[in-house]
Amino acid sequence: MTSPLRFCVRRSAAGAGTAVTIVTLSIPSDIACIEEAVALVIRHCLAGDESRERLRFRLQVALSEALANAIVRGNREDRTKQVNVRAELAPEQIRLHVTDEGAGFDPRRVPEPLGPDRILGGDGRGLFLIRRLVDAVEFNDQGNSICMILLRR
Amino acid sequence: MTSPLRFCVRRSAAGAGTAVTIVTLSIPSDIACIEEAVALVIRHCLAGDESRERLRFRLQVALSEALANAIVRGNREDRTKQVNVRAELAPEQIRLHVTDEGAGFDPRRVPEPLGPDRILGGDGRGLFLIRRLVDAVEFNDQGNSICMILLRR
Amino acid sequence: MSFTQSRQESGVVVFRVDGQLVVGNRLELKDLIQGALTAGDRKFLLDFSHTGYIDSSGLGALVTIARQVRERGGEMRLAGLNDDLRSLFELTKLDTLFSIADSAAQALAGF
Amino acid sequence: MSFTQSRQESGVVVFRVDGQLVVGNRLELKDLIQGALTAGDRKFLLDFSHTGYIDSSGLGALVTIARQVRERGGEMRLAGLNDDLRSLFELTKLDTLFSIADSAAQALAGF
Ligand SMILES: Nc1ncnc2c1ncn2[C@@H]1O[C@H](COP(=O)(O)OP(=O)(O)O)[C@@H](O)[C@H]1O
Ligand SMILES: Nc1ncnc2c1ncn2[C@@H]1O[C@H](COP(=O)(O)OP(=O)(O)O)[C@@H](O)[C@H]1O
Repeated sequence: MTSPLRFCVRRSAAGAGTAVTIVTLSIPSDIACIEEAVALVIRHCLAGDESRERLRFRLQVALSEALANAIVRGNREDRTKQVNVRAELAPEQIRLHVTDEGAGFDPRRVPEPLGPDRILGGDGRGLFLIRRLVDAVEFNDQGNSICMILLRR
Repeated sequence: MTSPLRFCVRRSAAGAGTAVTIVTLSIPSDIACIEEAVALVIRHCLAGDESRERLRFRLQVALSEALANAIVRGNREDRTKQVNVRAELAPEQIRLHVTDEGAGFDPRRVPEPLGPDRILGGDGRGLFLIRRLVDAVEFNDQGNSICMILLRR
Repeated sequence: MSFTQSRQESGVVVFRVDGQLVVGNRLELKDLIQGALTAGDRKFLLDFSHTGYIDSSGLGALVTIARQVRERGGEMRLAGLNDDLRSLFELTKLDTLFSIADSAAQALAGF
Repeated sequence: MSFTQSRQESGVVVFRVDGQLVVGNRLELKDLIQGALTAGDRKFLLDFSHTGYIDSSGLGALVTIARQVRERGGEMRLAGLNDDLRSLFELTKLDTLFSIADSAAQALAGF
Protein backbone atom coordinates (compact mmCIF):
# COMPACT_ATOMS: atom_id res chain seq x y z
CA MET A 1 0.00 0.00 0.00
CA THR A 2 1.46 3.36 -0.95
CA SER A 3 1.08 6.18 1.52
CA PRO A 4 -1.51 8.80 0.62
CA LEU A 5 0.32 11.44 2.67
CA ARG A 6 2.09 14.32 0.98
CA PHE A 7 5.02 15.29 3.09
CA CYS A 8 7.67 18.00 3.09
CA VAL A 9 10.42 19.15 5.46
CA ARG A 10 12.34 22.37 5.13
CA ARG A 11 14.83 24.10 7.35
CA SER A 12 14.44 27.86 7.47
CA ALA A 13 16.65 30.46 9.09
CA ALA A 14 14.17 32.56 11.03
CA GLY A 15 15.79 35.72 12.33
CA ALA A 16 19.29 35.90 13.75
CA GLY A 17 20.78 32.49 14.34
CA THR A 18 17.76 30.42 15.37
CA ALA A 19 17.01 27.85 12.71
CA VAL A 20 13.40 26.69 12.59
CA THR A 21 12.45 23.53 10.76
CA ILE A 22 9.10 23.55 8.99
CA VAL A 23 7.34 20.24 8.41
CA THR A 24 4.19 20.22 6.29
CA LEU A 25 1.89 17.33 5.60
CA SER A 26 -1.29 17.06 3.60
CA ILE A 27 -3.62 14.11 4.17
CA PRO A 28 -7.00 13.08 2.79
CA SER A 29 -10.02 13.12 5.13
CA ASP A 30 -9.76 9.47 6.08
CA ILE A 31 -9.44 8.47 9.71
CA ALA A 32 -7.34 5.52 8.58
CA CYS A 33 -4.53 8.03 7.89
CA ILE A 34 -4.36 9.46 11.41
CA GLU A 35 -2.01 6.93 12.97
CA GLU A 36 0.65 7.21 10.26
CA ALA A 37 0.40 11.01 10.12
CA VAL A 38 0.78 11.34 13.89
CA ALA A 39 3.80 9.04 13.98
CA LEU A 40 5.47 10.90 11.11
CA VAL A 41 5.09 14.35 12.63
CA ILE A 42 6.14 13.21 16.10
CA ARG A 43 9.30 11.67 14.67
CA HIS A 44 10.26 15.02 13.21
CA CYS A 45 9.30 16.96 16.31
CA LEU A 46 11.57 14.87 18.51
CA ALA A 47 14.44 14.73 16.02
CA GLY A 48 14.80 18.50 16.35
CA ASP A 49 16.04 18.06 19.90
CA GLU A 50 19.70 19.04 19.41
CA SER A 51 20.97 18.28 22.90
CA ARG A 52 19.50 14.81 22.68
CA GLU A 53 21.12 14.19 19.32
CA ARG A 54 24.45 15.31 20.73
CA LEU A 55 23.97 12.98 23.72
CA ARG A 56 23.25 10.15 21.30
CA PHE A 57 26.53 10.85 19.50
CA ARG A 58 28.54 11.06 22.73
CA LEU A 59 27.05 7.72 23.81
CA GLN A 60 27.94 6.25 20.44
CA VAL A 61 31.58 7.31 20.80
CA ALA A 62 31.86 6.22 24.43
CA LEU A 63 30.34 2.78 23.89
CA SER A 64 31.94 2.02 20.53
CA GLU A 65 35.43 2.89 21.71
CA ALA A 66 35.16 1.18 25.09
CA LEU A 67 33.71 -1.98 23.53
CA ALA A 68 36.36 -2.08 20.81
CA ASN A 69 39.11 -1.70 23.43
CA ALA A 70 37.58 -4.38 25.66
CA ILE A 71 37.24 -6.84 22.77
CA VAL A 72 40.46 -6.13 20.88
CA ARG A 73 42.88 -4.89 23.56
CA GLY A 74 41.47 -6.54 26.70
CA ASN A 75 40.12 -9.90 25.55
CA ARG A 76 42.29 -10.05 22.38
CA GLU A 77 39.25 -11.24 20.43
CA ASP A 78 39.12 -14.51 22.36
CA ARG A 79 35.46 -15.45 21.76
CA THR A 80 35.30 -17.51 24.94
CA LYS A 81 35.79 -14.32 26.95
CA GLN A 82 32.92 -11.97 27.68
CA VAL A 83 32.61 -8.23 27.81
CA ASN A 84 30.14 -6.92 30.36
CA VAL A 85 28.31 -3.66 29.99
CA ARG A 86 26.43 -2.03 32.81
CA ALA A 87 24.54 1.20 32.26
CA GLU A 88 23.11 3.12 35.22
CA LEU A 89 20.48 5.50 33.92
CA ALA A 90 19.52 8.32 36.27
CA PRO A 91 17.50 11.43 35.46
CA GLU A 92 20.55 13.70 35.36
CA GLN A 93 23.36 11.39 34.26
CA ILE A 94 24.31 8.10 32.66
CA ARG A 95 27.12 5.90 34.02
CA LEU A 96 28.47 3.31 31.60
CA HIS A 97 30.73 0.51 32.82
CA VAL A 98 32.54 -1.71 30.30
CA THR A 99 34.52 -4.59 31.78
CA ASP A 100 36.65 -7.19 30.01
CA GLU A 101 38.45 -10.35 31.16
CA GLY A 102 41.91 -9.13 30.14
CA ALA A 103 44.97 -8.25 32.22
CA GLY A 104 44.11 -4.56 32.29
CA PHE A 105 46.45 -1.62 31.60
CA ASP A 106 47.63 1.64 33.11
CA PRO A 107 45.67 4.42 31.42
CA ARG A 108 48.14 7.08 32.68
CA ARG A 109 50.77 5.60 30.36
CA VAL A 110 48.72 6.13 27.21
CA PRO A 111 50.12 9.18 25.34
CA GLU A 112 47.99 11.87 23.66
CA PRO A 113 47.62 11.18 19.93
CA LEU A 114 48.16 14.79 18.85
CA GLY A 115 51.94 15.25 18.61
CA PRO A 116 53.64 15.42 15.17
CA ASP A 117 54.97 11.89 15.70
CA ARG A 118 51.59 10.45 16.72
CA ILE A 119 49.21 12.23 14.40
CA LEU A 120 50.31 10.02 11.50
CA GLY A 121 49.66 6.84 13.49
CA GLY A 122 46.91 4.38 12.66
CA ASP A 123 45.68 3.95 16.23
CA GLY A 124 45.69 5.37 19.74
CA ARG A 125 42.74 7.76 19.40
CA GLY A 126 40.05 5.80 21.24
CA LEU A 127 40.65 6.77 24.86
CA PHE A 128 41.42 10.32 23.80
CA LEU A 129 37.99 10.66 22.12
CA ILE A 130 36.26 9.10 25.10
CA ARG A 131 37.94 11.60 27.45
CA ARG A 132 37.00 14.52 25.22
CA LEU A 133 33.37 13.53 24.77
CA VAL A 134 32.23 12.24 28.14
CA ASP A 135 32.09 14.23 31.38
CA ALA A 136 34.23 11.95 33.52
CA VAL A 137 36.23 8.72 33.11
CA GLU A 138 37.34 6.33 35.85
CA PHE A 139 39.15 2.96 35.77
CA ASN A 140 39.33 0.20 38.33
CA ASP A 141 42.77 -0.55 39.79
CA GLN A 142 43.45 -3.46 37.47
CA GLY A 143 42.55 -1.38 34.42
CA ASN A 144 40.15 -3.89 32.87
CA SER A 145 37.03 -1.87 33.69
CA ILE A 146 36.24 1.63 32.51
CA CYS A 147 33.45 3.79 33.90
CA MET A 148 32.25 6.69 31.76
CA ILE A 149 29.91 9.34 33.12
CA LEU A 150 27.77 11.49 30.81
CA LEU A 151 25.56 14.30 32.05
CA ARG A 152 22.29 14.46 30.17
CA ARG A 153 22.45 18.24 29.63
CA MET B 1 20.50 -15.15 13.12
CA THR B 2 19.81 -15.13 16.82
CA SER B 3 21.47 -12.45 18.86
CA PRO B 4 24.45 -13.58 20.93
CA LEU B 5 23.86 -10.73 23.40
CA ARG B 6 22.62 -11.44 26.90
CA PHE B 7 20.55 -8.52 27.99
CA CYS B 8 18.77 -7.39 31.14
CA VAL B 9 16.99 -4.23 32.31
CA ARG B 10 15.94 -3.53 35.84
CA ARG B 11 14.50 -0.49 37.55
CA SER B 12 15.87 0.13 41.02
CA ALA B 13 14.81 2.68 43.59
CA ALA B 14 18.13 4.17 44.67
CA GLY B 15 17.67 6.30 47.74
CA ALA B 16 14.77 8.64 48.36
CA GLY B 17 12.65 9.09 45.29
CA THR B 18 15.19 8.92 42.46
CA ALA B 19 14.64 5.81 40.39
CA VAL B 20 17.71 4.52 38.59
CA THR B 21 17.40 2.02 35.77
CA ILE B 22 20.15 -0.55 35.45
CA VAL B 23 20.84 -2.08 32.05
CA THR B 24 23.32 -4.93 31.81
CA LEU B 25 24.59 -6.63 28.71
CA SER B 26 27.08 -9.41 28.19
CA ILE B 27 28.63 -9.92 24.78
CA PRO B 28 31.24 -12.31 23.35
CA SER B 29 34.58 -10.86 22.26
CA ASP B 30 33.62 -10.44 18.63
CA ILE B 31 33.84 -7.05 16.97
CA ALA B 32 30.85 -8.03 14.86
CA CYS B 33 28.72 -7.57 17.99
CA ILE B 34 29.71 -3.96 18.64
CA GLU B 35 27.17 -2.24 16.40
CA GLU B 36 24.17 -4.07 17.82
CA ALA B 37 25.36 -3.69 21.41
CA VAL B 38 25.92 0.04 21.01
CA ALA B 39 22.48 0.56 19.44
CA LEU B 40 20.79 -1.44 22.17
CA VAL B 41 22.37 0.44 25.06
CA ILE B 42 21.84 3.85 23.43
CA ARG B 43 18.16 3.07 22.95
CA HIS B 44 17.80 2.43 26.65
CA CYS B 45 19.88 5.45 27.65
CA LEU B 46 17.68 7.79 25.64
CA ALA B 47 14.41 6.12 26.61
CA GLY B 48 15.11 7.09 30.20
CA ASP B 49 14.58 10.73 29.27
CA GLU B 50 11.25 11.27 31.02
CA SER B 51 10.58 14.79 29.81
CA ARG B 52 11.03 13.64 26.23
CA GLU B 53 8.66 10.72 26.70
CA ARG B 54 6.10 13.08 28.17
CA LEU B 55 6.57 15.45 25.20
CA ARG B 56 6.00 12.51 22.88
CA PHE B 57 2.73 11.75 24.64
CA ARG B 58 1.56 15.37 24.58
CA LEU B 59 2.33 15.49 20.84
CA GLN B 60 0.38 12.28 20.37
CA VAL B 61 -2.69 13.73 22.08
CA ALA B 62 -2.48 17.11 20.33
CA LEU B 63 -2.05 15.66 16.84
CA SER B 64 -4.48 12.74 17.18
CA GLU B 65 -7.29 14.91 18.54
CA ALA B 66 -6.77 17.80 16.13
CA LEU B 67 -6.57 15.46 13.12
CA ALA B 68 -9.66 13.54 14.18
CA ASN B 69 -11.60 16.81 14.59
CA ALA B 70 -10.39 18.13 11.23
CA ILE B 71 -11.33 14.91 9.42
CA VAL B 72 -14.59 14.04 11.20
CA ARG B 73 -15.97 17.43 12.35
CA GLY B 74 -14.41 19.80 9.80
CA ASN B 75 -14.26 17.83 6.55
CA ARG B 76 -17.01 15.36 7.56
CA GLU B 77 -14.88 12.52 6.17
CA ASP B 78 -15.23 13.83 2.61
CA ARG B 79 -12.18 12.17 1.03
CA THR B 80 -11.87 14.86 -1.64
CA LYS B 81 -11.06 17.38 1.10
CA GLN B 82 -7.58 17.68 2.55
CA VAL B 83 -6.27 18.31 6.02
CA ASN B 84 -3.06 20.29 6.18
CA VAL B 85 -0.55 19.97 8.97
CA ARG B 86 2.26 22.43 9.51
CA ALA B 87 4.78 21.90 12.30
CA GLU B 88 7.24 24.65 13.18
CA LEU B 89 10.08 23.11 15.15
CA ALA B 90 12.22 25.56 17.11
CA PRO B 91 14.76 24.74 19.82
CA GLU B 92 12.45 25.79 22.66
CA GLN B 93 8.98 25.10 21.30
CA ILE B 94 6.88 23.29 18.72
CA ARG B 95 3.94 24.97 16.94
CA LEU B 96 1.47 22.61 15.30
CA HIS B 97 -1.13 23.93 12.87
CA VAL B 98 -3.94 21.66 11.69
CA THR B 99 -6.26 23.13 9.06
CA ASP B 100 -9.33 21.60 7.43
CA GLU B 101 -11.60 22.69 4.56
CA GLY B 102 -14.76 22.78 6.68
CA ALA B 103 -16.95 25.70 7.74
CA GLY B 104 -15.16 26.11 11.06
CA PHE B 105 -16.74 26.51 14.50
CA ASP B 106 -16.68 28.74 17.55
CA PRO B 107 -14.45 27.04 20.14
CA ARG B 108 -15.80 29.29 22.93
CA ARG B 109 -19.17 27.53 22.59
CA VAL B 110 -17.76 24.09 23.32
CA PRO B 111 -18.67 23.15 26.93
CA GLU B 112 -16.33 21.40 29.37
CA PRO B 113 -16.96 17.66 29.43
CA LEU B 114 -16.77 17.33 33.23
CA GLY B 115 -20.26 18.13 34.54
CA PRO B 116 -22.54 15.31 35.78
CA ASP B 117 -24.62 15.64 32.60
CA ARG B 118 -21.61 15.51 30.28
CA ILE B 119 -19.36 12.96 31.95
CA LEU B 120 -21.61 10.16 30.72
CA GLY B 121 -21.41 11.40 27.12
CA GLY B 122 -19.65 9.52 24.36
CA ASP B 123 -17.84 12.52 22.90
CA GLY B 124 -16.72 16.09 23.53
CA ARG B 125 -13.38 15.36 25.25
CA GLY B 126 -10.96 16.12 22.40
CA LEU B 127 -10.52 19.89 22.67
CA PHE B 128 -10.52 19.62 26.43
CA LEU B 129 -7.58 17.17 26.39
CA ILE B 130 -5.72 19.33 23.89
CA ARG B 131 -6.15 22.40 26.14
CA ARG B 132 -4.97 20.47 29.19
CA LEU B 133 -1.90 18.95 27.55
CA VAL B 134 -0.44 21.68 25.34
CA ASP B 135 0.90 25.02 26.53
CA ALA B 136 -1.26 27.28 24.36
CA VAL B 137 -4.08 26.90 21.81
CA GLU B 138 -5.18 29.43 19.19
CA PHE B 139 -7.77 29.29 16.41
CA ASN B 140 -8.15 31.37 13.26
CA ASP B 141 -11.28 33.54 12.99
CA GLN B 142 -13.14 31.04 10.84
CA GLY B 143 -12.41 28.25 13.28
CA ASN B 144 -11.14 25.74 10.72
CA SER B 145 -7.50 26.03 11.77
CA ILE B 146 -6.09 25.24 15.20
CA CYS B 147 -2.59 26.17 16.35
CA MET B 148 -1.16 24.26 19.31
CA ILE B 149 2.04 25.36 21.03
CA LEU B 150 4.12 22.94 23.09
CA LEU B 151 7.20 23.99 25.05
CA ARG B 152 9.94 21.38 24.86
CA ARG B 153 10.60 21.48 28.63
CA MET C 1 -4.44 -2.79 16.14
CA SER C 2 -6.55 -5.68 17.31
CA PHE C 3 -8.68 -7.00 20.16
CA THR C 4 -7.99 -10.39 21.70
CA GLN C 5 -10.94 -11.92 23.50
CA SER C 6 -10.63 -14.68 26.10
CA ARG C 7 -12.80 -16.11 28.85
CA GLN C 8 -11.84 -16.87 32.44
CA GLU C 9 -13.25 -19.91 34.24
CA SER C 10 -15.02 -17.45 36.52
CA GLY C 11 -16.98 -16.26 33.50
CA VAL C 12 -15.21 -12.92 33.14
CA VAL C 13 -14.64 -12.04 29.48
CA VAL C 14 -11.26 -10.36 28.95
CA PHE C 15 -10.59 -8.08 25.97
CA ARG C 16 -6.96 -7.20 25.39
CA VAL C 17 -6.45 -4.07 23.31
CA ASP C 18 -3.28 -4.42 21.24
CA GLY C 19 -2.03 -1.13 19.80
CA GLN C 20 -4.48 1.74 19.97
CA LEU C 21 -8.12 2.35 20.89
CA VAL C 22 -9.03 5.30 18.69
CA VAL C 23 -11.60 6.82 16.37
CA GLY C 24 -10.62 4.31 13.68
CA ASN C 25 -11.35 1.12 15.63
CA ARG C 26 -13.52 1.92 18.67
CA LEU C 27 -16.68 0.69 16.90
CA GLU C 28 -15.12 -2.76 16.54
CA LEU C 29 -14.69 -2.96 20.30
CA LYS C 30 -18.27 -1.75 20.84
CA ASP C 31 -19.55 -4.46 18.49
CA LEU C 32 -17.52 -7.17 20.23
CA ILE C 33 -18.82 -6.28 23.66
CA GLN C 34 -22.39 -5.86 22.46
CA GLY C 35 -22.10 -9.32 20.94
CA ALA C 36 -20.93 -10.74 24.26
CA LEU C 37 -23.78 -8.96 26.11
CA THR C 38 -26.28 -10.46 23.70
CA ALA C 39 -24.69 -13.87 24.26
CA GLY C 40 -25.35 -13.46 27.99
CA ASP C 41 -21.96 -12.38 29.35
CA ARG C 42 -22.08 -9.82 32.14
CA LYS C 43 -18.53 -9.46 33.51
CA PHE C 44 -15.94 -7.73 31.34
CA LEU C 45 -12.32 -6.81 31.85
CA LEU C 46 -10.52 -4.54 29.39
CA ASP C 47 -6.77 -5.15 29.55
CA PHE C 48 -4.75 -2.15 28.32
CA SER C 49 -1.31 -3.50 29.18
CA HIS C 50 -0.53 -3.76 25.45
CA THR C 51 -2.14 -0.47 24.50
CA GLY C 52 0.01 2.42 23.26
CA TYR C 53 -2.68 5.03 22.95
CA ILE C 54 -6.35 5.82 23.62
CA ASP C 55 -7.83 8.94 22.05
CA SER C 56 -10.89 10.91 23.19
CA SER C 57 -13.12 8.81 20.93
CA GLY C 58 -11.76 5.70 22.60
CA LEU C 59 -12.49 7.17 26.04
CA GLY C 60 -15.99 8.07 24.86
CA ALA C 61 -16.54 4.54 23.56
CA LEU C 62 -15.57 3.13 26.97
CA VAL C 63 -18.13 5.38 28.66
CA THR C 64 -20.86 4.27 26.27
CA ILE C 65 -19.95 0.60 26.54
CA ALA C 66 -19.83 0.74 30.34
CA ARG C 67 -23.30 2.31 30.39
CA GLN C 68 -24.70 -0.46 28.19
CA VAL C 69 -23.10 -3.11 30.36
CA ARG C 70 -24.52 -1.53 33.50
CA GLU C 71 -28.00 -1.24 31.96
CA ARG C 72 -27.94 -5.00 31.47
CA GLY C 73 -26.91 -5.56 35.09
CA GLY C 74 -23.27 -6.27 34.22
CA GLU C 75 -19.92 -4.85 35.28
CA MET C 76 -16.88 -3.68 33.32
CA ARG C 77 -13.40 -3.11 34.76
CA LEU C 78 -10.22 -1.66 33.30
CA ALA C 79 -6.61 -2.69 33.94
CA GLY C 80 -3.03 -2.23 32.80
CA LEU C 81 -3.11 1.45 31.85
CA ASN C 82 0.34 3.05 31.70
CA ASP C 83 0.93 6.37 33.48
CA ASP C 84 0.25 8.50 30.41
CA LEU C 85 -3.02 6.76 29.61
CA ARG C 86 -4.13 6.84 33.22
CA SER C 87 -3.56 10.60 33.21
CA LEU C 88 -6.18 10.89 30.44
CA PHE C 89 -8.75 9.24 32.71
CA GLU C 90 -7.77 11.55 35.55
CA LEU C 91 -7.92 14.73 33.46
CA THR C 92 -11.40 13.84 32.20
CA LYS C 93 -12.50 12.62 35.66
CA LEU C 94 -13.33 9.23 34.12
CA ASP C 95 -11.25 7.62 36.85
CA THR C 96 -14.27 8.31 39.10
CA LEU C 97 -16.55 6.41 36.72
CA PHE C 98 -14.51 3.25 36.18
CA SER C 99 -13.00 0.60 38.38
CA ILE C 100 -9.33 0.71 37.31
CA ALA C 101 -6.81 -1.91 38.51
CA ASP C 102 -3.07 -1.85 38.00
CA SER C 103 -2.96 -5.28 36.39
CA ALA C 104 -5.41 -7.72 34.84
CA ALA C 105 -4.56 -10.21 37.59
CA GLN C 106 -5.54 -7.72 40.30
CA ALA C 107 -8.78 -6.86 38.53
CA LEU C 108 -9.68 -10.53 38.14
CA ALA C 109 -8.90 -11.36 41.78
CA GLY C 110 -11.76 -9.23 43.03
CA PHE C 111 -14.25 -9.98 40.25
CA MET D 1 27.58 -1.33 5.93
CA SER D 2 29.06 -1.21 2.47
CA PHE D 3 31.34 0.73 0.17
CA THR D 4 30.14 1.86 -3.24
CA GLN D 5 32.92 2.56 -5.71
CA SER D 6 32.49 4.71 -8.84
CA ARG D 7 34.76 6.53 -11.27
CA GLN D 8 34.45 10.10 -12.52
CA GLU D 9 35.39 10.99 -16.12
CA SER D 10 38.19 13.07 -14.61
CA GLY D 11 39.68 9.84 -13.27
CA VAL D 12 38.79 10.46 -9.63
CA VAL D 13 37.67 7.27 -7.90
CA VAL D 14 34.82 7.90 -5.46
CA PHE D 15 34.14 5.58 -2.51
CA ARG D 16 30.82 6.13 -0.77
CA VAL D 17 30.71 4.76 2.76
CA ASP D 18 27.18 3.57 3.57
CA GLY D 19 26.56 3.03 7.27
CA GLN D 20 29.66 2.99 9.43
CA LEU D 21 33.43 2.98 9.05
CA VAL D 22 34.59 1.11 12.13
CA VAL D 23 36.89 -1.54 13.51
CA GLY D 24 34.73 -4.23 11.91
CA ASN D 25 35.00 -3.06 8.29
CA ARG D 26 37.91 -0.62 7.93
CA LEU D 27 40.17 -3.32 6.47
CA GLU D 28 37.72 -3.77 3.60
CA LEU D 29 38.09 -0.11 2.70
CA LYS D 30 41.87 -0.34 2.96
CA ASP D 31 41.85 -3.33 0.59
CA LEU D 32 39.60 -1.57 -1.91
CA ILE D 33 41.83 1.51 -2.08
CA GLN D 34 45.04 -0.53 -2.20
CA GLY D 35 43.53 -2.42 -5.10
CA ALA D 36 42.76 0.83 -6.91
CA LEU D 37 46.30 2.11 -6.22
CA THR D 38 47.73 -1.08 -7.68
CA ALA D 39 45.49 -0.64 -10.72
CA GLY D 40 47.03 2.80 -11.25
CA ASP D 41 44.42 5.15 -9.77
CA ARG D 42 45.82 8.18 -7.95
CA LYS D 43 42.89 10.46 -7.12
CA PHE D 44 40.43 9.35 -4.46
CA LEU D 45 37.39 10.91 -2.93
CA LEU D 46 35.74 9.41 0.15
CA ASP D 47 32.10 10.44 0.34
CA PHE D 48 30.71 10.28 3.90
CA SER D 49 27.31 11.80 3.16
CA HIS D 50 25.69 8.41 3.87
CA THR D 51 27.86 7.59 6.88
CA GLY D 52 26.34 7.42 10.34
CA TYR D 53 29.48 6.80 12.33
CA ILE D 54 33.28 6.59 12.15
CA ASP D 55 35.15 5.19 15.14
CA SER D 56 38.78 5.76 16.11
CA SER D 57 39.84 2.70 14.11
CA GLY D 58 38.13 4.18 11.09
CA LEU D 59 39.94 7.48 11.61
CA GLY D 60 43.20 5.58 11.94
CA ALA D 61 42.51 3.65 8.76
CA LEU D 62 41.97 6.93 6.90
CA VAL D 63 45.34 8.22 8.14
CA THR D 64 47.08 5.05 6.99
CA ILE D 65 45.33 4.99 3.62
CA ALA D 66 46.09 8.67 2.98
CA ARG D 67 49.76 8.05 3.72
CA GLN D 68 49.88 5.15 1.25
CA VAL D 69 48.15 7.24 -1.40
CA ARG D 70 50.58 10.10 -0.87
CA GLU D 71 53.60 7.77 -1.02
CA ARG D 72 52.44 6.74 -4.49
CA GLY D 73 52.13 10.38 -5.57
CA GLY D 74 48.33 10.40 -5.29
CA GLU D 75 45.79 12.49 -3.41
CA MET D 76 42.81 11.60 -1.22
CA ARG D 77 40.01 13.97 -0.26
CA LEU D 78 37.08 13.63 2.13
CA ALA D 79 33.56 15.04 1.77
CA GLY D 80 30.06 14.98 3.21
CA LEU D 81 30.89 14.61 6.93
CA ASN D 82 28.04 15.60 9.22
CA ASP D 83 28.72 17.98 12.13
CA ASP D 84 29.26 15.21 14.67
CA LEU D 85 31.72 13.30 12.48
CA ARG D 86 33.55 16.47 11.55
CA SER D 87 33.99 17.18 15.27
CA LEU D 88 35.93 13.90 15.58
CA PHE D 89 38.41 15.15 12.97
CA GLU D 90 38.72 18.47 14.77
CA LEU D 91 39.22 16.93 18.21
CA THR D 92 42.00 14.67 16.90
CA LYS D 93 43.46 17.50 14.75
CA LEU D 94 43.02 15.28 11.68
CA ASP D 95 41.24 18.19 9.99
CA THR D 96 44.76 19.63 9.53
CA LEU D 97 45.88 16.48 7.74
CA PHE D 98 43.02 16.01 5.27
CA SER D 99 41.39 18.09 2.60
CA ILE D 100 37.75 18.06 3.73
CA ALA D 101 34.97 19.47 1.51
CA ASP D 102 31.34 19.99 2.49
CA SER D 103 30.00 17.95 -0.42
CA ALA D 104 31.33 15.46 -2.93
CA ALA D 105 30.48 17.93 -5.71
CA GLN D 106 32.65 20.62 -4.12
CA ALA D 107 35.54 18.21 -3.62
CA LEU D 108 35.33 17.04 -7.23
CA ALA D 109 35.19 20.58 -8.61
CA GLY D 110 38.71 21.36 -7.47
CA PHE D 111 40.24 17.94 -8.14
N1 LIG E 1 40.50 -2.70 27.87
C1 LIG E 1 41.84 -2.58 27.68
N2 LIG E 1 42.67 -3.58 28.06
C2 LIG E 1 43.98 -3.48 27.86
N3 LIG E 1 44.59 -2.42 27.29
C3 LIG E 1 43.83 -1.41 26.88
C4 LIG E 1 42.43 -1.42 27.05
N4 LIG E 1 41.93 -0.26 26.55
C5 LIG E 1 42.99 0.43 26.09
N5 LIG E 1 44.14 -0.24 26.28
C6 LIG E 1 45.50 0.20 25.94
O1 LIG E 1 45.49 1.59 25.70
C7 LIG E 1 45.96 1.88 24.38
C8 LIG E 1 45.23 3.08 23.81
O2 LIG E 1 43.88 2.75 23.57
P1 LIG E 1 43.07 3.64 22.59
O3 LIG E 1 43.32 5.07 22.87
O4 LIG E 1 41.64 3.22 22.66
O5 LIG E 1 43.64 3.36 21.15
P2 LIG E 1 43.83 2.02 20.33
O6 LIG E 1 42.98 0.98 20.93
O7 LIG E 1 43.43 2.39 18.94
O8 LIG E 1 45.30 1.72 20.42
C9 LIG E 1 45.74 0.59 23.61
O9 LIG E 1 46.62 0.48 22.54
C10 LIG E 1 46.00 -0.46 24.68
O10 LIG E 1 47.39 -0.66 24.83
N1 LIG F 1 -12.21 21.26 13.02
C1 LIG F 1 -13.49 21.42 13.45
N2 LIG F 1 -14.44 21.85 12.58
C2 LIG F 1 -15.71 22.02 13.01
N3 LIG F 1 -16.13 21.78 14.27
C3 LIG F 1 -15.23 21.35 15.17
C4 LIG F 1 -13.86 21.15 14.82
N4 LIG F 1 -13.20 20.72 15.92
C5 LIG F 1 -14.11 20.66 16.92
N5 LIG F 1 -15.33 21.04 16.47
C6 LIG F 1 -16.58 21.14 17.27
O1 LIG F 1 -16.25 21.10 18.63
C7 LIG F 1 -16.90 20.02 19.30
C8 LIG F 1 -16.03 19.46 20.40
O2 LIG F 1 -14.89 18.86 19.86
P1 LIG F 1 -14.08 17.82 20.72
O3 LIG F 1 -13.89 18.39 22.07
O4 LIG F 1 -12.84 17.47 19.98
O5 LIG F 1 -15.01 16.56 20.89
P2 LIG F 1 -15.73 15.62 19.82
O6 LIG F 1 -15.05 15.84 18.51
O7 LIG F 1 -15.54 14.27 20.37
O8 LIG F 1 -17.15 16.07 19.83
C9 LIG F 1 -17.20 19.03 18.19
O9 LIG F 1 -18.28 18.22 18.52
C10 LIG F 1 -17.50 19.96 17.02
O10 LIG F 1 -18.82 20.44 17.10
